[in-house]
Amino acid sequence: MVSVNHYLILSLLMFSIGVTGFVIRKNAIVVFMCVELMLNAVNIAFVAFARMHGNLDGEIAVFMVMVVAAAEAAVGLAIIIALFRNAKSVDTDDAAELRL
Amino acid sequence: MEGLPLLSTIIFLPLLGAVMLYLLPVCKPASDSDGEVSRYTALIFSLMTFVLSVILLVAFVPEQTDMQFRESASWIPSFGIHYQLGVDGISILLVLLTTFLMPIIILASRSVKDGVRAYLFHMLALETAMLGTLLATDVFLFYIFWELMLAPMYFIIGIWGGKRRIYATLKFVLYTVFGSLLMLVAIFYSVNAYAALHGEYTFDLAKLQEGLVLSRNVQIWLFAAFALAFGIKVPLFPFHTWLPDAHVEAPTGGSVVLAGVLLKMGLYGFIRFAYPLFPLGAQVFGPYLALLAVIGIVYGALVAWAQSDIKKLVAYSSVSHLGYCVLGFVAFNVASTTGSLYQMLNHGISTGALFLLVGVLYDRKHTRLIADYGGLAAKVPVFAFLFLVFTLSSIALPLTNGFIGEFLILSGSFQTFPILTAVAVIGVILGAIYMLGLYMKTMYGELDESKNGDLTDVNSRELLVFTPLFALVFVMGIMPGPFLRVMTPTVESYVQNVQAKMVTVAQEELDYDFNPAEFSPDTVLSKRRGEASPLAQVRFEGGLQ
Amino acid sequence: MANVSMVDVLFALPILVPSLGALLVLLLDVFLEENWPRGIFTGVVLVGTLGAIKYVSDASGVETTLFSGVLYHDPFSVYFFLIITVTAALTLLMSEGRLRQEGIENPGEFYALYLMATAGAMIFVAAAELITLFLGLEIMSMALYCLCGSAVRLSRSSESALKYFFLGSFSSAFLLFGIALLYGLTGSTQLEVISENLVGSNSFVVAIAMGFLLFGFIFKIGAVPFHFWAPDVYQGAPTPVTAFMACTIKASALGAALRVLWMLFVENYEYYQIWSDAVWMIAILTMIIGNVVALRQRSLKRMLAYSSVGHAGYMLVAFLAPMEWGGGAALLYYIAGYGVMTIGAFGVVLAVTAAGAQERDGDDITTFNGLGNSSPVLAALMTLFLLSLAGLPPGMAGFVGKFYVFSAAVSGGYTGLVIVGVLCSAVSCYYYLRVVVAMYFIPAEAGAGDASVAPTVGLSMGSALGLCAGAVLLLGLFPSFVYDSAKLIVSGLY
Amino acid sequence: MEHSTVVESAQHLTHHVTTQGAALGIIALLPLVGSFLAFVIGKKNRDSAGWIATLAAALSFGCVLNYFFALPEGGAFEHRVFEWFSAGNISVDFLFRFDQLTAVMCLVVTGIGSLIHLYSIGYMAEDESRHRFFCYLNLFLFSMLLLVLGGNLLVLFVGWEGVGLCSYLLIGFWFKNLSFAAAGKKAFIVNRIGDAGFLLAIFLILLNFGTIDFVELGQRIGGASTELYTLIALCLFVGATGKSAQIPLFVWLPDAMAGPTPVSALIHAATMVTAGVYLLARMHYLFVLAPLAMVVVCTVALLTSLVAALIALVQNDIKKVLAYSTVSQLGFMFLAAGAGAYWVAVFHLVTHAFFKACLFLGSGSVIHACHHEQDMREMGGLGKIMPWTAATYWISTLAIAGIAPFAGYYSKHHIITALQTSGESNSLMLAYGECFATVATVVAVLTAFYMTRSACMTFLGSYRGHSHPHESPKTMVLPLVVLAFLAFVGGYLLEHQLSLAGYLHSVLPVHAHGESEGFLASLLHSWPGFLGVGLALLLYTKLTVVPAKLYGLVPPVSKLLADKFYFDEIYDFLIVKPLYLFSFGLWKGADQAVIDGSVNGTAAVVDMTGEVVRVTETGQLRHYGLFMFAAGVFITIFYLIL
Repeated sequence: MVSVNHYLILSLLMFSIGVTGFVIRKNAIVVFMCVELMLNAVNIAFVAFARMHGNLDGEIAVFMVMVVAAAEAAVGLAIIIALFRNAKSVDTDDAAELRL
Repeated sequence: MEGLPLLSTIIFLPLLGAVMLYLLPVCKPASDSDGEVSRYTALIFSLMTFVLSVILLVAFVPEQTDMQFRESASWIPSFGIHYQLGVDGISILLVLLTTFLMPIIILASRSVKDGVRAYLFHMLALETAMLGTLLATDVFLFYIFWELMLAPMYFIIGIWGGKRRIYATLKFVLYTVFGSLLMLVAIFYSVNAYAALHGEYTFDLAKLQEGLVLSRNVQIWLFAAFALAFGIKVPLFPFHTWLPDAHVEAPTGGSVVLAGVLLKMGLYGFIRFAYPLFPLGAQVFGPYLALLAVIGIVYGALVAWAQSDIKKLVAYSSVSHLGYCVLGFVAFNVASTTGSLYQMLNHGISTGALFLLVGVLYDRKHTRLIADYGGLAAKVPVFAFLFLVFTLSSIALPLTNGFIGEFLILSGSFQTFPILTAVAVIGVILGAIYMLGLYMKTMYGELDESKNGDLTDVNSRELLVFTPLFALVFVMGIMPGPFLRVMTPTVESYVQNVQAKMVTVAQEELDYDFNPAEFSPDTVLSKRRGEASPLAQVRFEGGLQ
Repeated sequence: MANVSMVDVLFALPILVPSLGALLVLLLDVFLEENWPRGIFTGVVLVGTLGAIKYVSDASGVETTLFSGVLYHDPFSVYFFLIITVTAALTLLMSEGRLRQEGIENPGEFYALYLMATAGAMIFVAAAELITLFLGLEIMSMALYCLCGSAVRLSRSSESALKYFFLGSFSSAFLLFGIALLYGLTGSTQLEVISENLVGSNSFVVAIAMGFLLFGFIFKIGAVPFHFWAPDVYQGAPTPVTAFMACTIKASALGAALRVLWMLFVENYEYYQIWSDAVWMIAILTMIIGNVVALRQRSLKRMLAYSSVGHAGYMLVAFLAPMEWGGGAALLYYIAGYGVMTIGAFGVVLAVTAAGAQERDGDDITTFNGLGNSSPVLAALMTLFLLSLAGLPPGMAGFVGKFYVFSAAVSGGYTGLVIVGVLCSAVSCYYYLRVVVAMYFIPAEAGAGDASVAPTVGLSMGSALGLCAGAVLLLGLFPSFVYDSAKLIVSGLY
Repeated sequence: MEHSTVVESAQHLTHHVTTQGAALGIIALLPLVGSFLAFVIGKKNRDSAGWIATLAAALSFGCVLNYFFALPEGGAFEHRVFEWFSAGNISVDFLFRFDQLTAVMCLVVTGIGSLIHLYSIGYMAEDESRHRFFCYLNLFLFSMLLLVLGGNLLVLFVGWEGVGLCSYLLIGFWFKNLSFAAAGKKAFIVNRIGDAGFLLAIFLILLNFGTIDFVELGQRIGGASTELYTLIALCLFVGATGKSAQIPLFVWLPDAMAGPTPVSALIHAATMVTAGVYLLARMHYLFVLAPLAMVVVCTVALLTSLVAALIALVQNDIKKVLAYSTVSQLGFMFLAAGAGAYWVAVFHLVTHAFFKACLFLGSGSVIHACHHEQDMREMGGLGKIMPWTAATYWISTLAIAGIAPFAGYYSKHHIITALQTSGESNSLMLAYGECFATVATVVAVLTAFYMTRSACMTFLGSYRGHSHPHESPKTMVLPLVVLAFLAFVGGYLLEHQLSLAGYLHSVLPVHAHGESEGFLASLLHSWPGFLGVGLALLLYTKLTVVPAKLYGLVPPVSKLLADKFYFDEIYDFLIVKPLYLFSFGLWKGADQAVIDGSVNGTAAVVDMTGEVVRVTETGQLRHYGLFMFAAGVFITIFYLIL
């Protein structure tokens, strides 16, 4: 029987993968995907909890999060493009003019 | 005088003057290119303040030992903070010293060439802050004015100072702020302890003095915080190193006001706040403060001897002289405390005058090195004469003002700390050594014509600056009675009160001990759980049973 | 349940006005000529918002929530609405006519995003429910990401946007996970319900949830150890945006955090211990690191960023001080005081950094050399703001704010924390005064171009700075006016 | 003596019939006004200054005479000018008291002072700033009168410091010469060392007896421990050694000769330097209670007189000889005081004032004549050129030599007798009395010798100098004559006609002394004087080659004497230089390096912390993410879970 815990573990795993990717990857697009991955991991948790509690709050939350994720995609890609226009690179390591 | 808030007027009149400097069209740089009109405007305001403070002195009743001319208005009611003023025998003469020195400083501001208006603005603002510090009887108000003294002084040193002015002024401000912020914490603690006992917040000094009951251990900590703030300001050895830097770099007026009034604020703080609020802490710290004071006396004198810069020498002599004041106060009997207060006035006059004299030289030759002078007595006899008089006042020759203070201090503190005082007497010798050494090296010997042949004697304006100081040196040395009579009744009752507190509270000896664990939030939780009862009730009142 | 009454809509007007205003700006931008007065329009919208807030505050007799428990409608929200709107308006006022100088090429978008961020900030602070909270946060943040990058041709601007965007989303993901965990524990996203149901829950999971929530909030507040973005983003973003972030956004994040964390964990004594331990540590680190690192900065915006980190530390001290002894009220006061003095300081930076200086370290401290001579009023105002930030009279607002905060903390028994706080405060004097040193004590280098020329201060900038200065003085001289009402407002929370 | 007897006697000696309201202040005020006028008017008209000052001094002398004659036996005048200051348990009146001791002192001060003022008119006639000189001189008179008129220790102290100041100003009168100025400074500072002891004594007295009024103090004396009396007495004596140039603080006096010669006569011979003796006499009731202190006084005094006399033997500067002679004679006065014979000390003080003032003025006259040449080797044969000066100088030499019936004999003879009998009143002195007396006799021989030597070298033989000496003007000669007359008959008068002992017995302990001796006996008793004078005459008029040979006999000894036992060098090496180096080290080492270093160091540490922490700001997105995540995990685990 697949219990809430299993979903939670999956969610945590995805979240961790997202975090790890965020920390180790340099390509802005990939980093961005990792963030999306983290959001979706939370979505899984929400759905699982909603199921557990038997109310819809969690599922509504998921919709909201998806909307946010979509908006984030728009904003994020726009920013990456702007960066690319200025720096000719989407490598986050190159965007280190502001430091110290 | 009924109805006119005299103290507020005295405090804020200089500030009004400062603002007027910028509002009056005649003071605009366009119509007042050499700053002459500004100088007169500032002079008029500072003189008005002085006149008012003389009126205050006349109306003052020396026999009445508590605060007079009280003013009180609620300011921040939720914390029991009042705009509250008052003057008593301890503060009144310091107020007079402040208002007396300011016109002199403004008169002597001729040496400031650039930004006269701003200079005068800062000076007048500083006067307001100093007067507020002296007259505030609410701890919060006092603290505000106390901190307010910093900013103008910071600019005065920073803008019109010497080569290393930035270093000096930053050091001055940071050092002072460092001390006073810790004092702020102690103030919070006291106020909260009071609130815990009496169920209301108050920053009223009288109420705190009356109602604050703290155990010895707590008092030690709180007193230490206050002592640090005030000790830095005094400056007490070993917190004195900002002073020589600040003095050397400050313009003449800045040095005068720094030595004349600002340093006194530290000791005034001890007298007004630290001792009455924490008598047990004071009892414990008293001997150590005396020790530091005596070290300061001898040390300051010795180091002054080694200086080659006149201003630095006088600065270190201040360390030594303030050591006497502190020693006199912490010896804590009527004679020594009176002497200490008196010596504060004397130091303001004689050291202030010495800085003005150095300023006269500096204006002409732009050097403060002893080695650059010599044999001036022949060239500038009036200057030499004035220099001699203030030197003698500084080394406390009888019939000058310095002697009365020094004698009262030493003979008074001899009753409390005989050995330490005996050591302090060495300072009397050393004082003669470095001051007369300075005098000899600058005034006596052959005049170097090529260097100082063109030196001119003090002009009439400078003479006007020195005359009142000169007169006071002798008036206060020969007839100290009128001055002492203003302060002695207050000092007597003050010393009695505080000493009584030292005794009675020591007998009750609270069992509540200062607990460092209180620094951690662990204890807070448990206290929070103890239903709505204010936490402090557990902490402060518990000990009283 | 799903009844949306007219009253709800009316009471939500402070949020709706700027939101609609944002849409209108975008719409009008399409139809009107190139140079239509967008700034004035935005200002009108914000004034309208103020009117709406007035209306709401007058009407708020009964405490209630709007839209069936989505938004709070209480004095606390109103207070923050007010702070958010006023700081936003002040920032707008001072940036009037200076957008191009900052490299912002599309003012229409700028103003729309600006209003949107304002609305988001209000939702964030008023949310009575965690998903709404998240939405508010994202609305605000998303707009801000864009605002940071609104100087599209400046690589610094895009870089700051990139950093802010990624780190912001990163932290909101954590916040969201925390929300999910709480939802899992209690079955609700309503704050009040969660607070009730949390009692007796698995404290391990609660702790993790708390940690994740803290992550999110503290990131927005800009406290150590989640402060890394702040200096880079503050420096890179156009100055008006930086000011907006430093004041408006920080205020709203603090408001939201205060309400949420307080309701969830502090009121539940069970969790108070772990909560206070963690925040204690964070507060100390924030004060120390913020102030100490600021010592070494040459870029003024960067220095102010670290200073804002340091101030976040002081505010966390207030956070920690128990509310019934004035912690909350102190925080509310502090936010107000901090807001005006920071805007003022950034305003002067904005005025002094000349056009196009973004790329060339235009905010380097040497830019300020000799300002006291070339532009005495500006220098005097800057001095006032800096002294206030340092907590020294005559910068009264900052002084009284610190006074309230530390006093409350001492009442709460956090004397050690306060000692660290005041020491850091003493350290902070150094870097604030360094600017004063530059302005007054060091003459401008001859022929250094921008520096020696007196900066122009227009009517809008002048009035904004004047208002800020007035507020700094008045808040400090008559603090009871704000503090007493803050006390009342906070008393509604517990 | 029993403690109670001593106390009783002290109480008795301070029990005056006091008369209030006498305007004693006028005595002191006159010279003060004179000082002011001499400067102000003298500034316009230089010549008037001297006359104004002299007039003021003379008027003051007149006042003193007036009170002297009005003073009833065993009585005193008091003048409470005003309450000076009072705070707590300390209350000090500006109080003048005129009793027999004060009367004697005042007469000496104003009398000799007037003469020296008169003398100075001639001596300083050519000086550009003589108005300043007379201003200082009158100021000195004012201070000295405060000192002797003061009815309590503090007024005395005012005068005490005041004379110190005037001495400083007058020694450094020709301040363009830096070494003169330095001598003035040295005098002031060495005096200050003594003053510190004096101050401590005042504090101790105030603390233990609650008063500093001489009369009240005398009444309250008794009851305290001997140690306390000894401590107080020693502290007072430290003060006295400073002012009266005793070992170890005598080094300033020879240097003080840098001042104009009248100053040396007035301040550094006749009056100021005797203030220490006056102090001891004034506080006699404390000293008699401290036998040990008396022994210390005696020992120090004897040592001083011997050392100074030895040094004086080989000096060639006429004023230096007189200076060391003064130190030596002051030692004699302290010997008397230490032996308990205070009135004898005062006696010698008075006679010494006569002959030493005369000697100094005489030397001044010589120096004036020789155009400021002070080396006796450049003089000689002046007796013929300036007979008045020579005659008075010789009379005074005989007086100081202690040859009857000249003044010095009587006081010196009393001193030696007092030493011999000192054991009677002070058991500690029993063993040493004779010994002290013997050494004192030796010193007396030495005194006679070196003084005669100086007189011989100056006035006998033939002139060895290069200028054209001349006799001094009348204003200078007149005082010489008066003083010489006093040096001649003063001792006899005070011993037999005026009976100083009887006059002072109501204020000072006067022990019954043997009946007056006949003239022949006194001649017999002046054998040390005859011996010294004779020897010197022999060596410096007949066997003139011998002194040089003697001098070369044991070079180390003569060098030691010529170099004044290296006191200055030793002080310089042991105290002054190390202290200055210490100060310098304190400044550079302690103040700048340690104290300021730690202040700046703290700031630097904070600054460096900033620099170190700044390293985390890499500007790299990934790092920030990692840091944040790690910190988040850390906080969660460490605080929230653990």
